[in-house]
Amino acid sequence: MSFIEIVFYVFSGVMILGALGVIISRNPVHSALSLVLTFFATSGIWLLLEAEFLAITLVLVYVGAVMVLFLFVVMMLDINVTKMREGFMRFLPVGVLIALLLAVQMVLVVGPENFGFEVEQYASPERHAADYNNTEELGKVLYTEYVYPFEIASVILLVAIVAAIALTMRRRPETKYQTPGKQIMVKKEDRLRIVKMDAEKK
Amino acid sequence: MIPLSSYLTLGAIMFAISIAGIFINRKNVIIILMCIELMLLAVNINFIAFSYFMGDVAGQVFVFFILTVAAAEAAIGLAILVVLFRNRRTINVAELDSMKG
Amino acid sequence: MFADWPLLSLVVWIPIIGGIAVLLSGDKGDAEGVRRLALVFSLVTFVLSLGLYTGFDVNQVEMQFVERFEWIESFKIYYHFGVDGISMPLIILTTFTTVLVILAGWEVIKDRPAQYMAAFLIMEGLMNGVFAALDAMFFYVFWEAMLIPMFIIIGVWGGPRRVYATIKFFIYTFFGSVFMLVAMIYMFYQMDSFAILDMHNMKLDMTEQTLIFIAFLMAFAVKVPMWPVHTWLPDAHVEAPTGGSVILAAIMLKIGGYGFLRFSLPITPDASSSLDWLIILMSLVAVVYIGFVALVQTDMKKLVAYSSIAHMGFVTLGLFVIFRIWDNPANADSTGAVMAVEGAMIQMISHGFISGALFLMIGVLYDRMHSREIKDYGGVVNTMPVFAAFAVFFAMSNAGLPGTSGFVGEFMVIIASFKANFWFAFLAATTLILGAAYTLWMVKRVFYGEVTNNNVKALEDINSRELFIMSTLAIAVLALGLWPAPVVDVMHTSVNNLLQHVAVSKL
Amino acid sequence: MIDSIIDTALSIWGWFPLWSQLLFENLFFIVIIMVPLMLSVAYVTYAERKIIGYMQVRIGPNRVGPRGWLQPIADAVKLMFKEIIIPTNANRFLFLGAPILSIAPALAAWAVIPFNDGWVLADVNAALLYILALTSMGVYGVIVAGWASNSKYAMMGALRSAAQVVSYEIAMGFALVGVLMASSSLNLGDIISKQQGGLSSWFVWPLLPLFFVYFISGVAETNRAPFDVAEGESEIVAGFHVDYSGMAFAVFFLAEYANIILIAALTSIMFFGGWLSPFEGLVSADSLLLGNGMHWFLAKTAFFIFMFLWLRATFPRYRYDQIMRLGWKVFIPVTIVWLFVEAVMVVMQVGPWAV
Amino acid sequence: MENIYLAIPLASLFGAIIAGFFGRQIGRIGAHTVTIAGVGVSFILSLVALNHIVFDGGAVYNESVYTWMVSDGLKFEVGFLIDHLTVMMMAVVTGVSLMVHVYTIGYMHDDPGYQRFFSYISLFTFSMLMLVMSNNFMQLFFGWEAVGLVSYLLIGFWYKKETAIYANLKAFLVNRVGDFGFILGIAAVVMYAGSLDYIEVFQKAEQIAGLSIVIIPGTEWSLMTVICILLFIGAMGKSAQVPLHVWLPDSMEGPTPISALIHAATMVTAGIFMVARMSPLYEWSETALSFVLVIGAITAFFMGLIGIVQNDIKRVVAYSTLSQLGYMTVALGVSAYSAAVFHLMTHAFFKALLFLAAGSVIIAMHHEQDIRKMGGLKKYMPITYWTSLIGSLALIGFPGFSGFFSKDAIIEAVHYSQIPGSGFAYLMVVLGVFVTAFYSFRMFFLVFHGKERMDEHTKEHLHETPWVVTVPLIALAIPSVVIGWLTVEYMLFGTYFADSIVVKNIHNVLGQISFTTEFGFIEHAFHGLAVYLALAGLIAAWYIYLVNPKIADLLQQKLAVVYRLLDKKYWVDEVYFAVFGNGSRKLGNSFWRIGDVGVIDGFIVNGSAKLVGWLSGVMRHIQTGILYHYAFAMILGLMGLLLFVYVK
Amino acid sequence: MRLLKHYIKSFMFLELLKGLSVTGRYLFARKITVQYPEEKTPMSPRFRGLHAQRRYANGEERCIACKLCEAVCPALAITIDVAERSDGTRRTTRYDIDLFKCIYCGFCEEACPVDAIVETHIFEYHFENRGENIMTKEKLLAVGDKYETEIAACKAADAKYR
Repeated sequence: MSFIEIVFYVFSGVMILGALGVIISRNPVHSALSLVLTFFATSGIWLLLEAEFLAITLVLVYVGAVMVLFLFVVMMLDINVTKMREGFMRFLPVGVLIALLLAVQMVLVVGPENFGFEVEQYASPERHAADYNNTEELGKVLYTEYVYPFEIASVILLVAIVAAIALTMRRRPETKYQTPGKQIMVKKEDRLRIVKMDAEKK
Repeated sequence: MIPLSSYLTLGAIMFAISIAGIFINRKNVIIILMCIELMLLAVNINFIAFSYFMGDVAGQVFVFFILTVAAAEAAIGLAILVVLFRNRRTINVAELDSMKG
Repeated sequence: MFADWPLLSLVVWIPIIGGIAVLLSGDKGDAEGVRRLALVFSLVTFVLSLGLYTGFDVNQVEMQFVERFEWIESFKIYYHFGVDGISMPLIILTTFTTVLVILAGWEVIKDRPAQYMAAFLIMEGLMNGVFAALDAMFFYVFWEAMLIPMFIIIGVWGGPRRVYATIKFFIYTFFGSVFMLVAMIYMFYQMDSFAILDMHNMKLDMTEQTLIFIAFLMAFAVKVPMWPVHTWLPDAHVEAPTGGSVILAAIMLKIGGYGFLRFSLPITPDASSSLDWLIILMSLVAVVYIGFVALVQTDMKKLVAYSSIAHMGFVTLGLFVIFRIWDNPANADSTGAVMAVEGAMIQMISHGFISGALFLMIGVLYDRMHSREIKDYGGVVNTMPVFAAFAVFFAMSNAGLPGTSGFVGEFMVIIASFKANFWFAFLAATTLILGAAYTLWMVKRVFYGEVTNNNVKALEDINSRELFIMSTLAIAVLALGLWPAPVVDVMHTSVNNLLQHVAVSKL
Repeated sequence: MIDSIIDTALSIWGWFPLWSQLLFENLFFIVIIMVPLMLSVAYVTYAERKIIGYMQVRIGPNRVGPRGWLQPIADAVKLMFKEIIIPTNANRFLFLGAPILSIAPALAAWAVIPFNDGWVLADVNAALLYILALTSMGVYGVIVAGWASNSKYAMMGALRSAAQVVSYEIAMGFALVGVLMASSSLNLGDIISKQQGGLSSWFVWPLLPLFFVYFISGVAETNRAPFDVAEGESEIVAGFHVDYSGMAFAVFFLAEYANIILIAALTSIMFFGGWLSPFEGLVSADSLLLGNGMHWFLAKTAFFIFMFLWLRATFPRYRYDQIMRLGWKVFIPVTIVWLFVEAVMVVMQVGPWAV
Repeated sequence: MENIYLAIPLASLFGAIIAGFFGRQIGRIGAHTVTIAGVGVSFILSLVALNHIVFDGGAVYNESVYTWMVSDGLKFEVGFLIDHLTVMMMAVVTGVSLMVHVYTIGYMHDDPGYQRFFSYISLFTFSMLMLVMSNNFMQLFFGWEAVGLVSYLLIGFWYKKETAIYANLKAFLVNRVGDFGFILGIAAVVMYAGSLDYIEVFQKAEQIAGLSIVIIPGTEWSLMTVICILLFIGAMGKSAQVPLHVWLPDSMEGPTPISALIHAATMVTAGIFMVARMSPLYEWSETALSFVLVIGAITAFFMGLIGIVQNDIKRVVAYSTLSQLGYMTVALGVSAYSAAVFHLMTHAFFKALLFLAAGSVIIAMHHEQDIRKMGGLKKYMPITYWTSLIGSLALIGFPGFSGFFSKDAIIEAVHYSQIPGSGFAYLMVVLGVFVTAFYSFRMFFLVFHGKERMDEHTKEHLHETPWVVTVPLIALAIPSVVIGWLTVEYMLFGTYFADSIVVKNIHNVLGQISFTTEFGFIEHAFHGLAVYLALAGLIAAWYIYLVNPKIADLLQQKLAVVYRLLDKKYWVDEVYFAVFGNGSRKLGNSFWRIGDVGVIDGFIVNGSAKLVGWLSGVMRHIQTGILYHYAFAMILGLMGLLLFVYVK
Repeated sequence: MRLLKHYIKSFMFLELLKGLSVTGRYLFARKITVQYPEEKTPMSPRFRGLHAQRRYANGEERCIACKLCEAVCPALAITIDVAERSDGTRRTTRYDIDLFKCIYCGFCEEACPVDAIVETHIFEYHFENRGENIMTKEKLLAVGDKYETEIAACKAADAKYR
C-alpha cells in the first residue's frame, strides 16, 4: 500500500464518515460541521487528482463561505431539534435500504468499463511535472473556450447575491434608523426658525 | 495506484448517502440543503476523477461551474429559508404546506 | 392638401405620441393645460383623418394611402398600412369619437386627468392602427395593445366592481384573440407571409378554412360581441367611466365587425358559407333575446350595453347573410349582398355615433347624480329640458327612427336579409319593437313624469361643453340619417371587390 | 569524528522508510517555524502592552523580570494552571474544539510563507489561494466557540465577529487579486521575486489603495481594535470567548496574535517585497545587512505588527453597523474600482506590468 | 311647380325649426306667428298645387329631389309624387293643420310649453306632408315614422302626467308593431320588385302577383297577399285598426288640438291613405282585401260600441274616430278606395271640428272632461254648440252633411261588394250607423242640454271661448257641411282618382252605384236602412239621456255584463298588458336571469373558472407541497433509470 | 467644492494620520508612571481613607451617640446602639461601619459635633475573612488610637480652611 493509497483511503474514510455525520447527527450544527469535514476530505481527494485549484477553491468557497452561511442560519434560527427528528428512526431502515440499492446500482452502472475505456489504460495517468500549474491550465481553458459560460456563471452569482439580499432584507417600520449623513449635513435653518414679533401692547 | 473505479465508487457512495440523508431527514430543510450540497459534491468527484484520468481539464471547468451554481443555490436557498422562518416560525417541511389546498 | 402625407402613420402615431406627451406633462400641475394638449392632439388627428376622406378615390379597388416598410424581417412582418372603403370610415369614426370623449372627460375626470387623456389618445392611435394595418401580425399587435389602455381606463377610473369587470373583459377578449393568433401563424407557415391581402388569396382546403374561421370567430365574436360571449360587455360598460364606455361601444365593438370583413369572409369564404347559419343564428338570437334582456335592465348603462349587443347583431347578420342571399332561389337577381354588407357597415358607424351619444348622456346624468339606476331618476325633463330633448332624439335614433342614422343600417340589413329568408327579416325586424320598447321605456322612466326626488330637482341642465358634444353627435346622426350617400359611396368599390372575392370558392 | 557522527546519523536516517523520512523532515521544519512563532506570539502580547503603555505615557509591564521581560512567560504559566471552566449546558466537544479550530488555520497558513529565497515549508503553486482558504477558516473557531458556549453574549459576539470576518474576507480577497494580477502568480515566492528592484518596485506603490484595504481588512479580520466589537466590553462583555478560561482562552489568544503576525507577514510579502531589501540595486544583494535577507522580512513584519498596536492605541472602537458599512460599501467598491483600473493598465501595458 | 312642391313641406319644417330651436328667443307670439306663417304658406301653396293638378289639369309630378343613397343597384331616393290623391291630402292636412294652429293659440294659451307645441305641430305638418307627397316606400316609411314620433311627442306633451307618458309610450310601441309588418312589407316589395319607387313597383304588380312565397315550409302563399297584409299591418298600427287600436283612446291624454289634428284628421288616416296609394297592389290580392275588410268592419262596429259607455268627452270622440277609421278600412277592403279617401277627407273636417269643439268645451270647463259633469252648455257657448251640432250631424251621416255622402257611399259599396266577408262587413257598418248616432248624440245632449251638472265655481266662469278658438270651429264647420256636396260626384264617381287609384273591374263596387249626384244620394238614402238607423240612434239618445235619464241607469244595470265588457273595452288593454307588457318583461327577465346571468355567466364563464378551480383542487392533492414526496419520486425515478441503463 | 474637499480629506486619511501622529508622539514622551510601592504621591490632609474614632486626651471616647453621623450617612453604612452608662453619660454600645456600604464621602466626619469619627489616610487595607468588613467600635477606636498623632496633625493643618 503506497503512501498515496493510504492518503486516499484515509481521506475517503473521513469523507464517508463525515457524510454519515451530516445525515445522522442529532444536531444541525454537528451536521454542518461534519459537512465541513467532508469538504476538507474531498479537497484532499481532489489534491490527489491534481486539481489543486478546485480543491482550494472548495475549501475557500464552501468551507469559508457557504458553510459559514449554513452555520449562521442554523444557529440563528430557533429550531426545535427534537421535532425535526421525528420519524428519523422510522425512515432509517428504508433510507438505508434505498441508499444501499442505489449505491449498488450505481457502482454497477458507473464502473469504468462502461465508459468504453480499459481499466489498465486509465489506471494511472502520468503525474504531471512539478512545474505543472493546474490553476494556469484551468484558467487558460476557462478564459478561452468557456469564457461565455464563465460570464454567465458570474451573472448567476450576481443574481444570487441580489436575490439573497432582496429576500432577506427588511426594514422594520417600527425600528428607528439614524442617517448620520443627514445629521451631519443639517444646517441651522433646518432646525431653527426665528420669528420676529412685535412687542405686546398693553 | 488508485483506479478510476475507486473514485467513482466513492462518488456513488456519497451520492447514496446524501439521498438517504434526504430521505431520513425529511423534516429539516437545512439538512436537506446540506444533502444536496453533498450530492453535488459526489458528482464533482466524478467529474474531477474523469478529468484526471482522461487528461482533459474540461471536467474541472464543469466542476467550477457546478460550484458556482451550488453556491448561488445555497445562498438563495438559505435566504428563502430565513424568510420562511421569519414568517412561519418553522422550517419543518411537514408544516410548510400552505401551498397545498 | 394632405394627399402626399403619410396620413395613416400620422393618424396612428400622432395620438400615441400625443398620449405620451400628455402623460409626461403629468398630473401634478396644470390639469387645464393637459386637457388642452390632449384636445389639440385629438383635433389634429381628426383633421388629418378627414384628409383620408377627401383624398380617397372611391373607384379604386386597391388599398389606398399604402405605407409599407420592413419591420421584423425574420418573420416577414411588415409595417404595412393602407385603407379601403371599409376601414376608412371607421378611422374617421375613431378620430371623431376621441375628440368628443376627450371633451366629455374635460371637467368630469378629476382623478389623474393626464393619465386619463393619455390613455384615450393612445387607444385612439392603436385603434386606428387596427383599422389601418394590412399586416396580420401588425394588426395583431395593435389589436392586443388596444386592450391595455382600455383595461387601465376601466380598472382605474371605473366603478365599484371594476376589477371584476376588467378581468372579465380582459380574459374574454384575450381568450378569443389567442385563437386568432394561432390562425395567423398557421397561415404564415402555409404561405410565408403575414400580409392580409396575401391571406385573402391563399388556397385553403375546407378543414383548414373551418378551423381558421372558428379561430377568427372566437376573436371577433367576443369583440363584437355576439350572443353567447357577450356577457363581458354589460359588466365592462357598467363599470367603465363614461369615456371608456363610449370608446368601447363606439369603436371597439366595431373592430370585431371589421375583423369579420377583413379576415373571416375573404380568407375563409367557404367555411363562412358553410357555417353562416351559426353566425346568423347567433345574430338573430342577439337581436331578439338581447332585446328582451335589455327591456328588463334597471341600470341605464347596462340597458344601453345590451342594446349595443342587439344592434351589433345586425352587423353580423348583415355580414353573413350574404351567402343565403346568393343561395336563395326566390331572390331572382341575387342582389342584396352588397346592401347587406354596406348596411352592416353603416350600422357600425351609426351605432358608433348613437351608442356613444347614449353613453355620454348617461355619463352626463351620472356626473350629476352618481347613479345609473333608472329608478333613481324620473322627471329629469323638468330640470334639464335641453338635455332631455337630446335624450329623446338619441333614444329615437337608437330605436331606428328614419331620418336618423340608426335607421339606415337597420333598414338595409332588414331588406337584405329578407332576400335571404323571410324569417331572418322577421326576427331582425322585431328590433323595431324591442328597440323602441327598451329605449323609450327607459326614456319614460328617466325623463318623463313628475320630479321624483330632490336629487333630480337639484339637477342642472347641460353646460355649453356638453351641449357642444351632444349637438355634434346629433348633427352627425342626422346627417348620416338624412343623406347616407357620401358614406355609402366610399364603400361601394371595396365592398363589391370584397364580395366578388368572397363569392369565389377557394377550394 | 564529527564526520563519522554525521555519517552514522545519516545511515540511521537512511534506515527509515521514505515516507517516514519525509514526515520527520517536515515535522522538523514545522517545529523550526512553530517555536519561534509561538515565542513571537508571546512577545507580541508583551510588546502590545508595552507599546500601548508607552503611547499612553505609561511604562507597561515591568515587574516580572527585568523591565518585565518575563511577563509573557508568567502569563503563560498562569493560564496553564488555571481551571478550564466548561458551562453546564455547553456543548462540551465543540466547546473544547473551538480554540483548536481557531488556531489551526492561523498556524497552518505559515506553511507557505517564504522567509527567504527558497526558505519555505511548502512551495505551493496556489499559495495565495491557500492563504485565503485558511484565513477564511478562522471564522469557524469563532462561530463554534460562540455557539458551543450556549450563552447569549458569546453567541452575539460570535455572530458579529463571524459576519465581520466573512465580510472583510471579500475585500481582502479582492485586494489579493490585485496582487495576483500584478505578479501573475499565485506563488508567494514568485510574488516576492516580481518585486525585485528596490523600494520603488514594491507593489505597495501601484497597489496603494489595495494595500490600505488589505491591511485594514486584516485588522478587521483579526478582530483587532478598532474593529473589535466582537469583544466590545461595554456591550457584550468579551464576545465569543466570554465563557472561556485558562488554556482554552489562551489558545484563542494565541490564535489572535498568530493571525496578527500572519497578516503582518503577508502584508510585507505582498506589498513590501518580503525578504527583499529596500536598497536593492543601490547596494550589492550579498551585503549582509543591506542586502536581501530574512531580516528584512522580519523587520517589515515587525513594523506591521507595530502598526497593529499603534492603531489599537490610537483609534476608538467602531460601531458595528459602521464596520459593516465600511467593509461592504467602501472597501469592496474601492477594490473593484482599483482592480478595474489595474486591469486597464495591464491591458494597456502601463506601469509595472509591462511584460 | 317643383319649387312649390318643395316649399310646401319645407315651409312647415322651417316654422318648426324656428319655433323649436329659437322658441325662447322669439317668444310666444313669435312662435305662433312663424309656425302659422309656415303652415299658412304650406296651405296656400297646397291650394296652388291643388289648383294646378285638379283644375288646371297639370301633369302628375313624379321626380326625386335627391338620391338618399344607392346601394347594390337599389336607389334610395327622396322625391315627390304629386297627383290628385296627394294634392287632396296635402290640402286637407295643411288646412286642418292651419286651423289647429290658430286654435292652439287659444287652447294652449297658458301652457309653459307653448313654443314647443307649435314646433311640434309644425313638424307634424312637415312629416305628414312628406308622407303623403312621397313617391317611394322609403320616404313613405320616413314620414310614417316621423308622424309617429311627433305623435309620441305630442301625446306626452304634458310629460308630468303619468297617464300621458304611459299613453305616448304605448302609442309608439303599438305603432312600432305595425311598422314591423310595414317594413317587412317594404322589404318584400324591394326583393320582388327591385325598387322602392311607387310607379316602378306598381308596374311590376302583375308580375309579382303571379309569384308565391314559402314562409312556413310546406305552405305556399301568394306573394301579393303577403306583401299586402304586411303593409296593411303597418296601416293597422297607424290607423288604429282592431288589434292595434289600443293606443288611440289613450292618446287623448295629449292636448286637444293634436287630438284633432293627429289623432282624428290626419295621421291616423295615413294608413287609409297608404292602402289607397297601394291600390295597384291590393287589387291583385283578394285575400288581402278580405282581411282588410274584416278588420275594418270589426273596428267600425265594436269600437263604436265602446264609445257609448265612455264619459270622457274626448274619449267618446276618439272611439268615434276609431269607428270611422273602421269605416274607411272597410271601404278599402271592398276596393272602394275613393270612398275611403273621400270619407277620410270629410271625416278630417268634421272630426277635427268635433275635437276642437270638445276642446272648446274643455277650455270653458276649466279642463274638465267628464261629460257627466257638464250639461246645458248651450246657452253659455252658442258658437260651440252650433258647430258641435254640425259636426255631430256630419258624423252620424245626416243626409246632406258631408259625412252622409262619404259614409253612405261606403255602406253602399260594401253592399255591392263580392269580396269574402263583405256580408259580415255590411252588417257591421249598418249597425255601426246606429251606434254612431247614439253615442254622438248621447254626448251632445249630455254636454249641451239637460241639467247643468257642473259645480258653481265653474258655472260662474262659463262663457264662450275666444275668437281664436271659435274661428277655426266655424272655419271647419263650413266644409263639414258643404264639402260633400261639392265633391262627392267628382271624387267618388268622376275621374278624380283616375291617375292614382287603380281598381280592377271586378272589384269596382263604386261603379255599380247607380246614383252619382248629390241629390241622387240623398234621395237614395231614404230608401236605405242607414239613415233611419242614424235617426233612430239620435232619437234613442235623446230619449234616454235627455227625456228619461233613468233609463240609462236602468240599462246599465240590466245589461251589466255588456256594460262591463264595453266599459273595460273588451279587456284588450288588460290582456295586452298582461301578455305583451308583463310577458315580455318576464321573458326578458328570465332570459337575463337564467340565460345571461345563470347559464352564460354562471355556468359557462364562472363555471369554467370553477372547473379550473376544481381541476387545480385535484392537482393540488398530487402536489402535496411536501419536499420529500418529490424527493422520493425523484429517487425512484433515478433508480428506475439506473436499472434501465444497467439492464440495457 | 466642500464635498470634494471632504472626499480628498477622507481619502488621504488625514484625520487618521493625525491621530496616529498623536499616539506616535507620545510613544516617545517621558513616562510619568509612579513606581508605587517605591514611590508615593503626596496626600491631602483631607484625604478620606479608613475610618477611626478618636478619644479625648483623657482617654474618654469622644462619641456621644448623637446619631448625627448615622442620620447623615447616604449609604446607611453606620449603625449605632445607645445606652446610658452608669455615670449617666450617653454612650454608644455599638458603632458599626460596614465598609462594603461606605462610600467614603466624609459626611459623618462633617456631621460629627465632637470630631469623634474621622477618616484617616489609610488606604492600603484588606480583609482576610468574612465579616471583617464591619468596623466595630473597638476596631475604630484602635485605629484612632494608633494614628492619633497623624489625625490630629491633619486636623490642625486643615483647621484654618474651615
